[in-house]
This record gives sequence, C-alpha cells and structure tokens, in this order.
Amino acid sequence: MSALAIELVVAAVQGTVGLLAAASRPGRGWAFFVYGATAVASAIGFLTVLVFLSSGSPPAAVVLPLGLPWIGAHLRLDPLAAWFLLVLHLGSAAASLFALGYDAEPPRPRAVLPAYAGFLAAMNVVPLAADAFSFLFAWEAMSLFSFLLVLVHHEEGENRRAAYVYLLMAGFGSVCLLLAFGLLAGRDGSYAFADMVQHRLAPWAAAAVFLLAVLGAGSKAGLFPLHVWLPLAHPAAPSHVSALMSGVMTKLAVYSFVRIVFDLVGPSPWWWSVPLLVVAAATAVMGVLYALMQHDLKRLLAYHTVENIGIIFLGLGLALAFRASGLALGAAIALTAALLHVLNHMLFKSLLFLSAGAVLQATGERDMEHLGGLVHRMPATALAFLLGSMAISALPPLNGFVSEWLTFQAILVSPALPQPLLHYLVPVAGALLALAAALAAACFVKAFGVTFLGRARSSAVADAREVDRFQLAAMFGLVALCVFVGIVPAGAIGLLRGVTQTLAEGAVLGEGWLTGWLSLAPAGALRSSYNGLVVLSFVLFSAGASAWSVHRFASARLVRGPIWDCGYPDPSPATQYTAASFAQPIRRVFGSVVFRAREQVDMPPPGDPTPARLVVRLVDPAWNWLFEPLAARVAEVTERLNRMQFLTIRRYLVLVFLALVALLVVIALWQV
Amino acid sequence: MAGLIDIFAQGLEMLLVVGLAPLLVGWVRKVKAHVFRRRGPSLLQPYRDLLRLFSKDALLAENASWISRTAPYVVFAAVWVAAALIPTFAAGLVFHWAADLIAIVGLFGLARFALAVAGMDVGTSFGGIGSSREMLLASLAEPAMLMVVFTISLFAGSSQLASIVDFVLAGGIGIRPSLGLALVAVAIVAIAENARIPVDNPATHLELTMVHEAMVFEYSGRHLAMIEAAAAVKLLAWLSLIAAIFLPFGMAPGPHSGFGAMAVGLLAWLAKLAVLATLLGLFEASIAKMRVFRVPEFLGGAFALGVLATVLLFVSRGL
Amino acid sequence: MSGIDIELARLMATLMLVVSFMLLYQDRLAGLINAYALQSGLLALAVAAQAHAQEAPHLYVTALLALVVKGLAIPLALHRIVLRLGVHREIEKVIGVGTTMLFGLAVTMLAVLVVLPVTETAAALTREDLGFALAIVLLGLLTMISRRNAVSQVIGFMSLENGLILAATGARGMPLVVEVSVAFSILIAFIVVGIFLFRIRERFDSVDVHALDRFRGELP
Amino acid sequence: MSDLLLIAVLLVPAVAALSLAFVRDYRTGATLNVTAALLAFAASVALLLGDRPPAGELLIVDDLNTTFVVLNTLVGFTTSVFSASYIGHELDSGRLTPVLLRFYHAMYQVMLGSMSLALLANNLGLLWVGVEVATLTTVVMVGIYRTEPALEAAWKYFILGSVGIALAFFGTVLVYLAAQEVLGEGLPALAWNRVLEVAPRLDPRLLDLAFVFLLVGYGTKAGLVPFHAWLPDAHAEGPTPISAVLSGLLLNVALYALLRFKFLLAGNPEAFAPGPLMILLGLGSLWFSALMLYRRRDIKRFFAYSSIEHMGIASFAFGVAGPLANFAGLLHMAMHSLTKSAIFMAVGHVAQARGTQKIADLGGLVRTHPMLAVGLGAGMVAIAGLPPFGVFTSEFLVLNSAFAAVPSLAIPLAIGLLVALGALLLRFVQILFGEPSAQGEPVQAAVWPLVLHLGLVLIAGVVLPDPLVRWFQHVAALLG
Repeated sequence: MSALAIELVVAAVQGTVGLLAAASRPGRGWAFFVYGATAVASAIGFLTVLVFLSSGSPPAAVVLPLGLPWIGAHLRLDPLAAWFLLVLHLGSAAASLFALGYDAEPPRPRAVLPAYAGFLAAMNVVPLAADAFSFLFAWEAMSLFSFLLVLVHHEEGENRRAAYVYLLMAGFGSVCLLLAFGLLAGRDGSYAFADMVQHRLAPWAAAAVFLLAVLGAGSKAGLFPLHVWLPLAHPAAPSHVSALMSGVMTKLAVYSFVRIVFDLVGPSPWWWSVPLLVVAAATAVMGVLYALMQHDLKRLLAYHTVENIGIIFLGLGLALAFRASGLALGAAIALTAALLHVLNHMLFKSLLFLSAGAVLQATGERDMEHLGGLVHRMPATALAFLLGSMAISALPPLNGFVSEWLTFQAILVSPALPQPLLHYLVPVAGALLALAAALAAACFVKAFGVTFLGRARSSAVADAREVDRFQLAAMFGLVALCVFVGIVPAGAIGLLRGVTQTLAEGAVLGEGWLTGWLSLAPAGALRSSYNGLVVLSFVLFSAGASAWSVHRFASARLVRGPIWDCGYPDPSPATQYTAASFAQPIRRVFGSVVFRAREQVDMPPPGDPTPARLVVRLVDPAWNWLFEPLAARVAEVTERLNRMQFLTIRRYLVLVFLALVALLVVIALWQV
Repeated sequence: MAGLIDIFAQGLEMLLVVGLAPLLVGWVRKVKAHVFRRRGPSLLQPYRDLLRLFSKDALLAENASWISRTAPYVVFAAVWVAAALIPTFAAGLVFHWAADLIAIVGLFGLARFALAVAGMDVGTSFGGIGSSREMLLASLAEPAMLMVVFTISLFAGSSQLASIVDFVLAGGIGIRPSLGLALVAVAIVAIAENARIPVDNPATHLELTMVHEAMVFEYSGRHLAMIEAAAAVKLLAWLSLIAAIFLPFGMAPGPHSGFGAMAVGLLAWLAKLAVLATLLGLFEASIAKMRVFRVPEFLGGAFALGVLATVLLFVSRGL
Repeated sequence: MSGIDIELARLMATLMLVVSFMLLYQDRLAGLINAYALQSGLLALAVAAQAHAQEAPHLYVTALLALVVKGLAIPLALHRIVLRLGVHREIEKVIGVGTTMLFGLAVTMLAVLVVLPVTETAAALTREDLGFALAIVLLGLLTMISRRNAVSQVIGFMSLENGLILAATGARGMPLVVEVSVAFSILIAFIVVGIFLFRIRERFDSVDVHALDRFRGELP
Repeated sequence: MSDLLLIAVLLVPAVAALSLAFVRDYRTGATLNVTAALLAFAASVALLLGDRPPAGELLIVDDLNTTFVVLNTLVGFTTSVFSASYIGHELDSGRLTPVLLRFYHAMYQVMLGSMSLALLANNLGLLWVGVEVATLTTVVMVGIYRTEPALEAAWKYFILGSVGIALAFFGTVLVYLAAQEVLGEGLPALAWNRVLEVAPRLDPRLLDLAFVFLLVGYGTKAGLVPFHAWLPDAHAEGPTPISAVLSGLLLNVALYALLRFKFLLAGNPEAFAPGPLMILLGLGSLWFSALMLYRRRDIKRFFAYSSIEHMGIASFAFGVAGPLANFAGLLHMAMHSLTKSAIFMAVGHVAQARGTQKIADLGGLVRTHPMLAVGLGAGMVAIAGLPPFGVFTSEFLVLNSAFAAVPSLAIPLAIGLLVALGALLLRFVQILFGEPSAQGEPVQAAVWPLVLHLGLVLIAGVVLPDPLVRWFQHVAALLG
C-alpha cells in the first residue's frame, strides 16, 4: 500500500472512530478505545511519512469521487505535506497517549471523544488535500471540531466567548483563503492545485493572493494582531487538545501559507518579504510580551505559540526574500529553519501543554499564583516542563536552539540580497528575534519557577499527585524527541531535503551541509557550524567532571537548614515572588509602552491594618485598537438598521415604491 | 599524533581557562584597590576564597529541590564549555566547529537560565528579585549582543569565531567606524553579563540594588564555589572574546602551528587579558552603580550602537 | 386598428390617469371614494371598448365586474365603513398636496420615459396605452404611501389594480384575464373585509414586537 | 403514464385539501395530511425518474423544475410529519382548536398544491396564479393563532404580498405583450417554452420593463430586501411548520419564478442584463439581514432573517450568471431549503419544550434537550456554511464564481457572509451552551424528518449526486 493510501486510511480510521463515539454513549471504556485507536493510527501514519520522506519517494496523487463531482477530491502526498503530516502525527500520538492516562475521569467523554477524533481526521486531510474545495472542507472541519472542543466546558462564560471569537476568526481566515484560491483558480474555476500551479497570475493578483494568504493563514496561525482568539481558545480546551491546537493546528496554518505562497503562486517579488518580516517580528515580540503579563499557565503557553509563529514566519519571510533574488541557498536555509521550527515548536509546545495539563489535572489550578513547589509533588512532570522550557527558550543543546540558530544563519546570508531595505530590515528583525528569545527565557524562568519551585501557595498543590505512566510516557517521549532533534538536527533536516528542493528554487543544500559528526554547516564549512551532540557531550562531560572532582576532592556532605533569606525567613508562602512580581521589571520596561501598563498603589497610612493594594492595568493593543472599535462599529450600524424592523406598513410600501422607481430609472437610463 | 596534539591543545585551553579565571578576578580587584589607594587583597585571594568554600559543607534550605543541587554544575559547565570554544591563544582548536558565536551566546544563556531557575527554587523574595532582574537584563543584553554578532559576522562572512579571527588577522577589516561601535556595544554587554559596575555590583549585599548576588543567596559551600568559579570563568571568557574579535594579534592560527607560535599566542593572550582587566578595573573604579531601572537605558544604548554598527557597515561597504 | 372603439378605449385610459391625479389630490375620504368609483366606471368603459375592438366577448364580463363591484359595491361598502367606524373625514397626508402632485408628475414622466423605447409596432397595446397603465399603477402606489388613512390606502391599491386590469385587457388575446380580474376583485374584497374585521380605523400600519407601541391607543 | 403522474402531483393535494376540510378528528386529519403529502412526493419522484411528459400549453416538466418539485414535495411531506407531532402540543396548550386544525390541514394541502402548480406551470399566468394562491394561503396560516401579533403579521404579509402580486401581474402582462408580437394571441404567448424559443426576437425594451416589475413582484415573495418586510414577522408569528414551509419552499418558488423570466432575458441578446440588479438586491439582502441578525431576540425571527440572507446569496449567484454561478445558486436554493426547514422543525420543538421563543431564555439546550440541541446545532452549523454540509459547497461555489467573474464583487459578499456568520455563531453558542435558565419539559419530537434533511444536506456536502449535478448544470448553462 502506498504511503498516500496509508495516510488516507489513518484519516478514515480516525474519522470512523469519531463517528462510532458519536453514535454511542461513550464512557471510560470508549475513551480508552478512542484514544488508543487514534494513538495507534497516528503512530502508523508517522512511520509511513517517515519512510516516505527518508526514502525520497516521488509525490503520489489520487482523485476520489467526493466533493464537487467535476473536480473530485484531489489528494496528494508530497514532501511538504509529508513533513507536516509528520508533525501532525507526532503531536496527535503524544496527545492521544496522554489522554489515555486520564485514568480516573476522562474529561466529558461524550463531548470530547467524537470531536477529538474528528479533529484529528480533519487535520489529517488538510495537508493531503490538493484542491481548493477539499482543502477548505478539511480546514473548516478542523476549525469546527476544535471549536466544539473549546466548548467542552461551556458552563464558563469565558469559554463560550473564547469559542465564539475563535470560530469567527477562523471563518475570517477561511474566507481569506477561499478568496485566495478563487484568484488562483482563475476564471475557469480550476480548483485543483496542480492546475493552479500552471496559472501565471498578474502581479496584482499574485500580490492579492499573498496578502490574503497572510490574513487567512495568519489568522489561523496567530499572527499579531489576528492572534486574539488564540490565547482565549487554546487554554479553554482540555489540555491534550490544547497541545494539539497549539502544537499542530497552528502549524497547519503555516502549511497553508507555505503551500499557497511558495508552491501555488510561483515566483514572487522581493517586497513580499517586507510586510511578512515586519509582521513576523512584531508577532514574536508581542507574543512573548503578552505571555510575560499572564499568570494563567495555559494562556501563557498559548501566547508563546503566538511568539513562535512569529519566529516561523520570520523564517518564511527570509526565504521569500532570498527566493525572489535567486539566492537559492539562503532560501533553503531560511525555509529549513522555518520548517524545522514547525517541528520543534510542536514538540516543545505539546510537551509544555501536556505538562501544564498534568498540573491542571493534579491540582485543578491553571493560575500560577496558586501553585508553587510542585517539583516536590510531581518531580517527573517538573523535569519535563523544565526541559520543555529550556527548549522553547532556545537554549543549546535542545531543539529550539537549532531552528533559531538556523534562522540567524539565514539572516547572516542577507548581505547577499540586492535590496538595501532588506539589509536594514533583516538584521533588525534578527535582533527582535533575539529579544523574543531572551524574553521567552525570562518568561519560562517565571513559569517554571512560580509553578514548580518555591513553596506551595495553596492547598491544591499540597494534595497533588504525580500523573500516571501514560501521561508521563507522552511527556517524556516528547522530551526525548526535543533532545534528539537538538543534538542530531541533521536527521530531521535531512527529511526536509525534498521540500527545499521543490520550493527553494531547486536548492539542495550542499553536500557540505552535513559535515562530519553530524554537525550543521549550512553555508559551507568556512561559514558557521553547530553540533548539538558535541555541545551536549561537552557540557555533560564538563558538568560531570566538575561534579565528580568536587565530590571527590572537596566536601561531599550536604546539610539541610531553614531558609536563610537574608536573615528574614518568613514562613508565609505569600511572601514569595509571584508571577506578577517576576514580570514587574519587564512590565515597567516594555509594558508601559506596549500595553500602556499603569500601576496604582493604595498604601494605607501607618497603623491602618487594611492591606495595601497594587493594581496593574494593561491595555491590549489588538483589542483596543482593532477589534473593539470594529465590534462597536458593527453594533452601531445594527442599532441603526434595527429600526427597519419596526417600520409601519406604509413605510415599507415606501421602500417598495422607491425601489420600483429606482429600478425604472435605471431601466430608463440604460435605454437612453 | 595530530589527534593527540588536537586533544592536548584543547585540553590545555580548558585547563588554562579555569586556572586563570580567579587570577583575573584578583587582578581586577587589585587594579581597583590601587586606584582607591588601597593595598587590596592578594592576587591569589580568589583562589583562597574558592578553596575555603570547597572545603566547607554545603548547606541547603529544607525545601530546596534537586534543581538547587544540579544548577551550580550546569552553570559552571555551560560557562566552561563556552569559554573553551572561544579562541584564546590559538584559533581553530579541535572542537571549534561545534559552536559558533551564536551558540556561545546560547551557552551563556543556558548558564543564566539555570542560575535564574535555581534562584527561584527555595521560594524567597530575594531569589525572585534576582532571577527577575537577571532575566530582564539578559533580555536586553542578548539582542544587543546579537547585533554585534551580526556586524562582525557580516564583516567576516561567518559567525564562526575561528573564521572571524582568520579574517581579522588577514587584515580584512581595517579600522572601520562600525567596528568601533560594535566594540563599545560588546563592552557594555560584557559589563552587564558579568554583573559588573555600573549594572550590578559583585561586592554588594544591599537588597535593592543586587541582581546576581540575590540569586545565589541560599547557596553555600561547594555550590557557591562552583557559581563563583563560573562567574570568574565567564569574565575571562568575555574578555577573551573581546580580545579574539578585536585584538586577535599574536594568536596562533591552529594547534599545528608549532610550539613557538603557541607560546607567542599564549603570551599575547595573557597580555591582552591583563590590559582588558586593567581597563575594566579602571572603569569600575571611576563610575557609580546605576539604579536598576536605569540599566535598560544603558543596555538599550548598546543595542542602538549595535544597530548603528550594522547600518554603517552597509553604508561603508556601499552595498 | 385604430377604430373608434380603440380611440374610445384610449380616451378612457387618459381619463383614468386624470382620475388618478384626482385621487392623489383629494383630501376628503368621501371625495376619494367617489373618485375611485369614477375611475372604476371609466375602466369598465375602457374594457368594454376593448372587448368590442378585440371581438372578445368575455371581456364584457370583466367590464361588468369592474362596474358592479368596483364602481358600485366597494365604494358603497367603503362609505359605510367610514360611517360605521367613525373614521375621520379628513385624510391625514404624509406630504403636502403640492409635493405629492409633483411626485405624481415625475412618476408619470418616468412611466412615459420607460415605455418610449418600446418598439412602435407593438400592435396589441400601443405605447401610450402602456404608458397610461404604468402611470396609473405607479400613481396608485403613490396614493397608498402618501396617506396615513387605511381607507385611502386601500383605494390606492384598488386604483393600482385598475391600472393592471387596464393593461391586461388592453393586451390583445391575453388569456385568463377574466379569471384574474375576478381573483383581484376577491382580493380587494378580502382587504376591505379585513379592514372592517380588524377595525383598522386610521392606519393599516403595524409595528412589530413593541407591545406598547402596538396599539397606540387606536384600536377600540 | 407520465402525464398521469404530472396530474397526480397536482391533483393529490387538491383532493386532499377538499377532503381534509371535512375531517373532524385532528388525528385523522394529520394522518391524511401526511399520507397525501407522501403520495404527492411519491408521484413527483416517479415523475423525476420516469420519462418526461411533453411540455403542454399549461404544464411543463424539465430539468429545472423536476428537482424542485421533488424537493418541494419532500419538504412538504417531512414537514407534515413534523406538523403532526407539533400540532398535538399546540392543541394541548390551547393555541389551536380542532376546527382551526381542519382549516389548517386543508390550507396546508392547498399551499403545497399551489406551489407544485407554480413549479410545474408552463403558462406564465398559471405560474403567477400558483405563487399567489400559495401566498394567500400562507397569509391565512400565519394568522391562525389569532393573537394580536399573529394577526398583525398576517395583515402586513397580506398587504405587502398583494402589492407584490399586483406588480408581478403587471410584469407578466408585459411579457405577454412582448411575446404576443411574435407568437400571436392566446395561450402560446404565455407558454414559457414557446416564449423562450422566440426570446431573441422579442422586444427587448418590453422585456426589460417586465423584468423590473417581476423582480419587485416575485422579489417580494422571495423576501429580497427592501421587499422583505413581511417575512420576519410572518415566520415568527405563524405556526412553526408554516415557517418551515415558508422558508424552505415558498421563498424558493418565488425565486424560481424569477429564474424562469431570467431565462427569457438571457435568451435575448439586446435585453437588459438583469445580473447587476440581482447582484445588488442579493448583496443588499445579505448585508441587511446579516446585520439585522445581531439584534434579534426571537429565535424564529432570527432564522427568518437568515432566510433573507440566503435568498440574497442565491440571488447574487444568479446575478453573477455563468454556468458555475448559476449552478451554485441552484444548489444553494436546494441546500437552504432542506437546511432551513430542518432548523425550523428543531426550533419548533425547542420552542415548545422550553415554552418560549426568546433566545435569551433558551440557553443551555445541550443540557436540557441534548437530542434537540444536536439537531438544532447541526442545522445552524449547516446554515452557517460550515462543512461537512452542503451549504458549504454552494457558498464555496458562489464565492468562487463571483471571484472568477468580478473579483471585486467577492469581497462585499465575503464580508457579508462573515458578518452573518458572526451573528449565527453568537446565537449558536448562546442557545446551545451555558447553564440553562430553565429546565423545560420533554417533548415528543418527530426526529427523523430532521435527520433526513440534515442527512441529505450532509451527503450533498460530501459528495454531490451525479444526476443532480447534471440537471443543475444543464439548467445553469441555459440560464446564461
């Protein structure tokens, strides 16, 4: 059976499982069945695309008699699709495995199970679809099912609002993509991607497609300022679904962008990269700044998804710039960086969401200000979260560093570009990328430190239990992959060869690309190289050697004592640094501009026992400047129009009369 | 044989880096003491301090987790590896290709991350204040450093330190305004990264102003020693980095360039370190500690200089 | 083609148009109802003339219907309704008479304008006839919307319907004309009965869900 | 044989209406109603599958109307089933009396029959008669509750409908005038297929004029803005089965009538291209109703506006013209008809179960009535144009065909769709989810009509049946 067929079967199995779950009255047994089946299917799908990518198989296509009869459902498996399927299957396997571990009480199986399986099936079809109709069909289905998953805990008004905003934005995105496809298809309505590639669009049309793709894919992926739904919706879903939404679904949005802009549109002018770079850099920085202001663990993670999407799009923007100027090597590096980051972000973001889910399950708390000290109660989860934090903070030798390193390497190729504007823009974007990475590290010191370290801030933590083996297996599987991709990135990058070959002006990264000992040297050995394996071994060796020698030659005893804290040990855990206080310096430096952060301190006079209060007010620029005015405008218009519901019959007749007269006038003018 | 020399050279460098670091710290202190017309402690005082700490039992808070126990070693290892990858007396050592300048910055980031996390472990407000400020400073220093990296890499066509050294040695750069700007920027970053005055004061224990010391408050004994040692190595690494990029003169081109060249390189390196450390001491002695919230402006200046350096680079290159 | 009967029919049509303007002009209910009766009578004559001209005897039925139902029965019924429901004799106009007349003229010109390009060879119904019918229809609609009074609105509708019948009978050999005219008569009867049944005294306006506004104290 | 079937489709409702008027027991009446509707449906299916009878002077069976007749009789049948379960509750609650039910059932059959007549008519006068009789019967049905708002709604419908009737008739007369020039006096000049044959020779100016009146006249019936005013109230105040039929069928029939005339204009090269007008009205309807959706508090009125929206979309598609757009329009009409009637069925049960039509009081439906919630939810998802339902397919085609024809047109359309989507989703979340404000009572719901409708829409969304596509494509090509 061909890889494509297996992928389709996997999707079909997932869909069928969902249907079965919908038709039954699912309980615990069903949960086990659904999650088990989807995990196995995902694993099979993963192996299939792995073989497909590593063997360099030629693309396979099939047309099924579904959808619109005169075009049918085109399905195609090529390296690009396979790469995203790889990401998808890994993510879904981990999520399903994690969900298997909801041993005591799977969250709302009747609501979750059918939608979950359907969500997986729809996501599975998105990269495979090779015509506009099937693509949008799967795309919308994906949105719809995840919308239902966001609504699982619908009793909370916040979740309902999140779901609403989410699906509306998803609708906006789909409409943009639809229009983009409409332009690509041309007048004869050739919706198949294969035909679209043949079309050569007029420059304005191509530019319109590009902008629509930025809006459409960007709204789904979470580009600033279209990201607003993301931090609302992702945390609202059950944690394993949050992992999928953040880790995988946003990547499919990236896929749609790459597919449209790099594949379907064809050659592009260089200036396209300018708006993309600007938006991407803004997204990266804004995402992490938003995240720093959060104290809801899952929402913080969701904002980091925004940040990472910015990083990915930065890579894509660079690839566009290079490709337009015929710098195939640069394009290949940038594209590889972006696509590798797609995988990496899925790995560590799923890991983080799953660990956050473990925390949520164990304590029932998402608010970091109520957590603390979990490292003692949940050591394994803490370790997983720590490694995930290090990966997302782009620290060597983990995987996050590799893709950011590649992005920087791509930036270093930018002097070869002929456009002066890009000479200035690209390094600045790179600096913003560095800023985002450093702030991300700060944010994860905060997230990990406040959640897992210190002393418990509430009784919920005191009763926390470590999660079960399925959940730990899911988390540590992802940890292993984070480390693996970090130290042997060449393995993952080798799989991307087929993609860059087709999309980056045919550039195959040179044979010097992967030099001895599996180190990365994208632009020839003289340029720059990085070897995660050596760095890791080096660090491990140094740490081990120093630890050993210290213990061997110096003191090895450890004495425990009370906390010193500069001589003021306060037993109350409330005196610890909180998430808000951790972020305070950053809020003062960046937030006062970006969020117009204002602090107000109410200090009671001496002798007054009432507590002092510190109130922080933040203004979300996306809501404040874009969405709220828009909503207000719609409300205003509807308010005005609504009078039309309460007219008298005579006035309605006036309308009819005027319309009739107007039509007659039109006719009269037409005939003259 | 060649492999043996490779390993030897690399090993020598690693040992030298660790061995000389406390001396460097002592040198800086000595310089400062001289400026203040004091005799100051012996040059070897840092060694004695470390030995004293090593010989003591480590005392940890009751609720400290394994994080507190492992972090000092991770911090030390990351800094040590970074230092080992920076060309000191010879460029192109055996593992130089394992990491470029960006990766070295990343390794410093790793060390900082580990230390900041450890600062949160016990759950004191001082640990939190230190970690929080440290991460703020880092988030400002890192982009500035990256701009410098860009400037230099764009010059040299590589972010690999060995290639940069080669390039500078070959006279590829000459004196350029961008290079000067980059030097100032990297100096500022180095000051911030090493918690020196005016950004931080390694000698202070005044709550409101400290950053680095606040993080390591709960440490004692060998753990503290490791952290102190790491700080010393880090200082050495940064000075070596500046030396390697801006003053690579005398450096041996590789481990196979003969004993003589190696010896010259070693001497040159020591001289450069002495000069830079003296400059640092003089600078520190002549300036006051800043308020914490003035520091972002200071580092923002470094970032601006970095950007300017990149921009001017393109101007002078006429690209 | 242009026999005396056709000429008569055209004359009647012209007069109907004039009466349409009278309808627009009237500000008393009694006058309005009488004018409508007049127009219906003219319609009956026009239709009869057409019946003669087209040699279509079934059209006499329509003519008779127009005369009896619309010319006599309905006006009488309306007079009674006005009496029984105690409707104000004065008609509350939305816009002034002058403006209404101006609108009427404009609409008539528009009607002429749109039929002008119609090919002259149209044998069944000349351009003028079509223009008259169209104008009557539009003026009927205008009458409906320029008054607030239910009875006058009904009269506007019936005048509009007169225009339709005029056009339909003028179209030579149009099938189902009689049936349609019967159907329209029934429709009108329904409306009149509806006004009476629902005791819609002043306006046949309705407002939606706002209960307070709904009656405006107008329904008994 | 096929002639007989054709007659049967029309005769069955007529006979049923007559006999229903004399059935005292409402249960028997309901059963008879369902049986008659089923018979009519069976006859129309047979008509669809069998040979086509040749077009007569009065009646015609062609690609365009067979599918619509089947659709109409199907929805008529399923709605009668729904109605049977619905009226029981209404009788219990005293809103309807047995006498009124007799009347109701008879009128129901008259309405179905007249709509079939309109669809099958070849004679344009007959078409007009069918539409108007259907209108008048629905007027009566809307007012059947005899409450103040119901009577008002009926009255508004009656008056606005009458004006529409009159104007449509004027348009028909004008078409006859044009045709009579060529075809001579009498029936042939009103026979649609004959007129179509000679369409290129008709006086284009007369056709233009006629189309304006037909557009206003039938547009009133189809609920196009600004002629829509009767529609929301009629839907909201009448019995829900009637709302289902109104939205699902009558609007379609009116638009269908307009299409018949559009054929004629398309056949005449000199005639005014009606496209821009239909696009304008369509966009106007879409935008207007999309915005109005936000302020609706009554669930039935809400969906009534949604019907206006979808009629606007269909009208837009026909205005864009071209095989693809016309196909999309036809498909959209069919999909909307099935979906919206299903929604009204669900809404009917929901309103009965919760004892209110106020959206604000309906929250938390998944908790109180999970099955109904699933039904209503699926319907709302479908009508919002989300996959896997057929409305997605048709909206996809409408948008893309618009894009292919005039790209700038697709943007207002897309924005309108988005605005409407926003309102639908808002209510979707509000009605189905959250903590229920009241428990409500269990209802005996006839679920399978709902399932059948949504199932059909679902199938159409996943794979369009080939014959349907061929019929529609053929018609779409003719529509020009």
